[in-house]
Formats: sequence, structure tokens, C-alpha cells
Amino acid sequence: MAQERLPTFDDWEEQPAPERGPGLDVLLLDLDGYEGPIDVLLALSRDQKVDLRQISILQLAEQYLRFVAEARRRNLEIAADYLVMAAWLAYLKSRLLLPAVPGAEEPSGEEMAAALAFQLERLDAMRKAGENLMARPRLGEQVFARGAPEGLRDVARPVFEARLYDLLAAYGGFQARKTVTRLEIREAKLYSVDDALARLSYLIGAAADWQKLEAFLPPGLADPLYRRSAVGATFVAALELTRQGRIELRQDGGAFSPIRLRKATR
Amino acid sequence: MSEDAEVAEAPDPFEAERLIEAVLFASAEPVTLASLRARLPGVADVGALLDSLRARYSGRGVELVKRGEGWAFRTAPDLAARLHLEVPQTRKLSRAAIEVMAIVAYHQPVTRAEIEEMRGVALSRGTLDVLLEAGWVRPTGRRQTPGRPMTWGTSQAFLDAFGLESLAALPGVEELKASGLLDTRPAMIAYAAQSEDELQLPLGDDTVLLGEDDGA
Amino acid sequence: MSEDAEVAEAPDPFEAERLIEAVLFASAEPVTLASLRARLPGVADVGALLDSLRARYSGRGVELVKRGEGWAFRTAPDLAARLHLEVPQTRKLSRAAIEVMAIVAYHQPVTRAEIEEMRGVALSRGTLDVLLEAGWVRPTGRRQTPGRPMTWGTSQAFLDAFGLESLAALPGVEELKASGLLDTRPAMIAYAAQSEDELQLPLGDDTVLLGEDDGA
Repeated sequence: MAQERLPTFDDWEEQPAPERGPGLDVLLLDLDGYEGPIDVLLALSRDQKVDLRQISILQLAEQYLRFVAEARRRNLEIAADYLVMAAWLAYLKSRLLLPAVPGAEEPSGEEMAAALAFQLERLDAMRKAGENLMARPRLGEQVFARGAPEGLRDVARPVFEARLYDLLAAYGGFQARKTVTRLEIREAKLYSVDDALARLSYLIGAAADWQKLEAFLPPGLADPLYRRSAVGATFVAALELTRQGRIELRQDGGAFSPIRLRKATR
Repeated sequence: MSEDAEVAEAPDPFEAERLIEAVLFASAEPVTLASLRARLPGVADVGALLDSLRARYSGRGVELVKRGEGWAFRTAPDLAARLHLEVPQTRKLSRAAIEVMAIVAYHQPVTRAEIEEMRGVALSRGTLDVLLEAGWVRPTGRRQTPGRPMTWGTSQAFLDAFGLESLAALPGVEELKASGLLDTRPAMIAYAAQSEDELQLPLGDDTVLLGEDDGA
Repeated sequence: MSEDAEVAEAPDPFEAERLIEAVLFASAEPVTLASLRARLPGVADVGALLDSLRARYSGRGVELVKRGEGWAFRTAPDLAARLHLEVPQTRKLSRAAIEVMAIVAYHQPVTRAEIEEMRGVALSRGTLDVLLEAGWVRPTGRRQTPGRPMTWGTSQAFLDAFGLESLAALPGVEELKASGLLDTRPAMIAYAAQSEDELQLPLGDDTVLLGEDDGA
């Protein structure tokens, strides 16, 4: 793929398509008009036969190498990809001339040459297809649409979608917003980890044997939220004291089984 | 494109008519007789060709008409209404529009200012328009207060759209509360936890207690 | 505005044809069959009416043509030189742009990389843009290959611009397909596949070649 693009020439359509490819001199003069090495190869290939299927890739490679050599001799600036193509064609030439290495992994010279011929043929076909398309009567140039269109409108008639539920939910939301004008946040009564730590540190001294965690919960657990916070805080406190090496924890029955603890026995 | 029109073929009337047809079709403006003549050197009676063409299109969906000094094709007037097509297109209402709709429904007749006061925000331009376009709200009169503001209410189309027999079928505030659509409680998880029965687990069963919010 | 379009008159074929004529005349763009059908409720065979209308205009200065999914009236191409219409000069396409357009038309859906591979040069900035601006090419989806590159194809406007009924009417497309030249892959691979008889299959359905890994 080209790293650098050569400028195109816009006046292609004015140029009669050459029956035969341009001579080397024309090619070199026109260097700026070509879009990279493939383009030059296609131009050179017209020197040979009309049918690209019959083309001699070996001969084409030689022509191209002569073209590049001549360009360099004349100190013409040619882009790097022209040189890359030259190197590749020189390699291809050697592959075509030397007997194939038996058992070689890479494609043979003939296969490479055929692939190149295919690429040239395909590009040439597309070029001709483009010319054929442009030769057709085109809208706005040879064929015309209605000059005074009277407009054809597909008017969108909106149908709104809303369910009764949406309506009622909206009103509910609205009323709720209106009603709650003052938000009072009651103090949440929770058992703190600090309390749990103090209580557990104190009680553990008396617990020489394994005891359930629940045994260490504070009294007055009627309120469910308070009870949940007490369980959580006591558990966290137990973990902390275990980390400090002051107690030991065990849970024998897997997940959800009772957690037991005792004073560290060190 | 650069062809010599001067090297005109023998003025075959059929060909000349075709050319007139194409020129009139493709021109943005009506084409004058003089302009047509200039395109048809050698054709004696361009007027006759136009008459023939006019007859040809008579009664069709397209007619050849004279407009001022020029000639043009125009679609037949009786078809005009059917050229345009109304295509139903479902649109979703914005949340604001639905809320305003609800307020109109529950508080009608209501003025724009009252809606704004209730919602605590100004009504944006399109909101009422959309409801009007849907045909769900309609002006119901004017309030006898300074400025005589217009009041809004719901239409029959509103009842139809929401499948309501009458406005009385709209659930009242108490019913909304009962169905949970109107929730006045402050949403705080802590309070929710306090009031919910499922957490009144027997303390004795410690396994449940410990595992309870373990995975949550 | 009135809803009476549904309460359509008995679908008199003559009236229906008139309406089609008017609708197609009123629009500069091709009108899709679906859009025509929507205007002709109760008319069973819109296609037959179009055929009848096409026959009616056959050989006239204005012709009824099919362009992809749409139908339109267009001036007869043979009159081009004699119309003498004032047409804004269209910009000439560069050789590169024409080549790229042909590749997109014949190889669609095709990725940018494939176009570059086929042409042996990088696509310069303006080339695809010019075709996009003309409305002739459009993105058609993504290829399900690493990087999910965008694929390109031609639009309805392309068919209209070049007077093609469909992509099957592209000049020489059958021969190109049969000769294996519509293989998008790099030359080496494409050639190898060709020599393995794989492409000697009757290439009746282009989906094998073109649609293979179409992301659309």
C-alpha cells in the first residue's frame, strides 16, 4: 500500500485512452499523473497485449525495472513504494527464471505472477466499469427529473403514547413531592462497633470455653434494626479482637452455621 | 453535451411533441412559446403541438396548463389533497408533559399559572402544546380574576385515550395512596428496615440472623 | 387534515393510475412502492398499474423508470442534446473517484482497506468524501472481522444518477462475476481461491461473494 499518494490528474476524461501503453519517455514525463506502481504497471501492460490474461509478467517486470532505473538515472523523484515494487518484481523475476525449490512453503513464481496479473486485470476491469458508468446518461446532465416538483409530503401525524398508569404514577409522584415539604430525619438508634468492642473485650475475660457470638449481644433487642446493628457490630468487634490475637473464632458447620468464640489460649 | 441542435432532423411532429414534453417536464419555470420555438427550428406550428399535447394529457393525473405567458405541467387539482399522506407516528410524552396532563386532569379547570405554582417550575414552551396537539387538553374558559387567564381542562379524546368512562373514573388521592402510586413516606432504607415484618426473625435462630444480610 | 382518506372511493383503476401519475410527477425523487401503496388503500396491484403507466409513457419525451425501490418520471435520454436546459455545471469527478465508485458499486459491501488493496494505493482524503457528498455511496454496516471495519455500498441516489434499475443492471456485472474479478480479497488469496476451482461454481447468487461476511 502506498505510503504517499501521488496527485491525480483530473483531465483523464479529455485524454483518449491510449491503444498501446506509453513509451518510457511518456511514462517518465507523466510520472505525477500515475497513482502508484500498480497504475504504472497497468499502463506498461498495454504495451503487450490487449487481453491482460495473456500478459507476460516477466516482460512486464523487466519493463518496470527499466522504468525505475531510468527514473533514477535521470534523478527523477519517485516515491518509496515504486522502489518497493521494483524490489518485489526483481525478486519475482528471479523466482520465475530459477527452477522452483522443491517443497518450498511460499508460493511459486508462477503463482505470484498470476496473482499480480489477477490484480492488474481486476483493477483494469474496475477502471473500465467506471468509464462505462460515466458514459451512461446521467441524471441532471442528460436525463432530467421534474424541474418544478410540487412536493410530496408524508406528513407525520403524531400519535402520543401514554398509559393510564403513566398518568397516575405521574400524579402520584407530583402529589408526593408536594406533600413532603419538610423532611424530618429521626435519629437512628444503632449499636456501634465501639460499644461492641468494649462489651466484647469485657465479657471475653470470663469466657474460657467456646461460646456462641449471640451470647455477647447487648440486652434490649426488641427493635429489629437495633438488633441487626448489634449482631453486625458484635461480629465486626469479634473479627477485630481476633486480629489482635485476643480471641479465637470458629465456625464449624460452613456458611450460616453458628459462629463461636473464646479467649485466646496462647 | 455539446451537440449541434442546428443540425436538426426533419421536423417530425411526433419528435417535436416529445421534445416539448421533456422540456416542460424538466423546466423549473413555465416555458414560453418563444422559448419552445427556439428549441424547434423548422417546426411551423408549435401552438398546434401544444394543443395536441394538452389533449393528450386531458383527464390524466397531470395536465398541461398555461401560466401567464408560459406553459407547464401541473398535477391535476382534484388530486392535490391526496398527494400528501398523513403517516401516524407514535411519540412518547415527556415526563413533564405527563405530569402536567395529570394536573390538568385532577385540578381542572386550571390556569397555566396555577400549574406552574403547583409544580414549582415554569411550564416550558412545548409542554402544553404537545398536549393540545394530542387533543387531550382544551381551553375551558377564563378565570374571573385579574388578567382573565385561560383555564384548561381535559377533552373527550383524553378519556378515550386513557380508557376512562368519565373524569369520575380517575382514582382519588386516597386510592392512589392505597395502591402505592402515591407514596408520601421519606424513602430511607433505615426506616424501611424498621417497619418491615420480614426482619422480625426469632433471635433464637442465630443462623438466619447472621446469614441474613450476608449476601446482600 | 380530514381523516377520510381511509374511506376511499371504490378503487377505480383509472383513478388509481391518475393518482400514481400525479404523485410521481409531483416528486423530483423516486417514490417508493410502499409510499405509493400507502396512498392507494384498497388497490391490490399497484405493480400492475405501474406497468400500465410505464407502457403508456413508453417512447414519449418523459419516461417512467424504476430506480431501486423507487419509481420516477425522467426525460428520455435521447433528447438530452436538444433540451437546452440551463443546468448548473456539475463538478467533474477525478479519475480516482470514478475508479473508487466503480469498486464500491461492483464489490459492495467493501471496506476501505479492500479498496486500497485493489487499487494498490492509499485512498486520499477527498476521494470517498466526494462520493459521499454526491450521495452515491453510503456506509452499509461493519464487517465481522477484527477491527470491525465499516463497509461501503451504493445508495438509491446512485441508481437514479446513473439510470440503473437495480445493481443487477450494472454494466457487465455478470461477466465480471463469472470471470472471478469481483473477488474483494487481496490478489494472492483471491487468485489462489480461483485456481482451486472454488470460483468456477455458477456464481448465480452474489450473496456468496458479496454478502459473505456482510456486517449489515
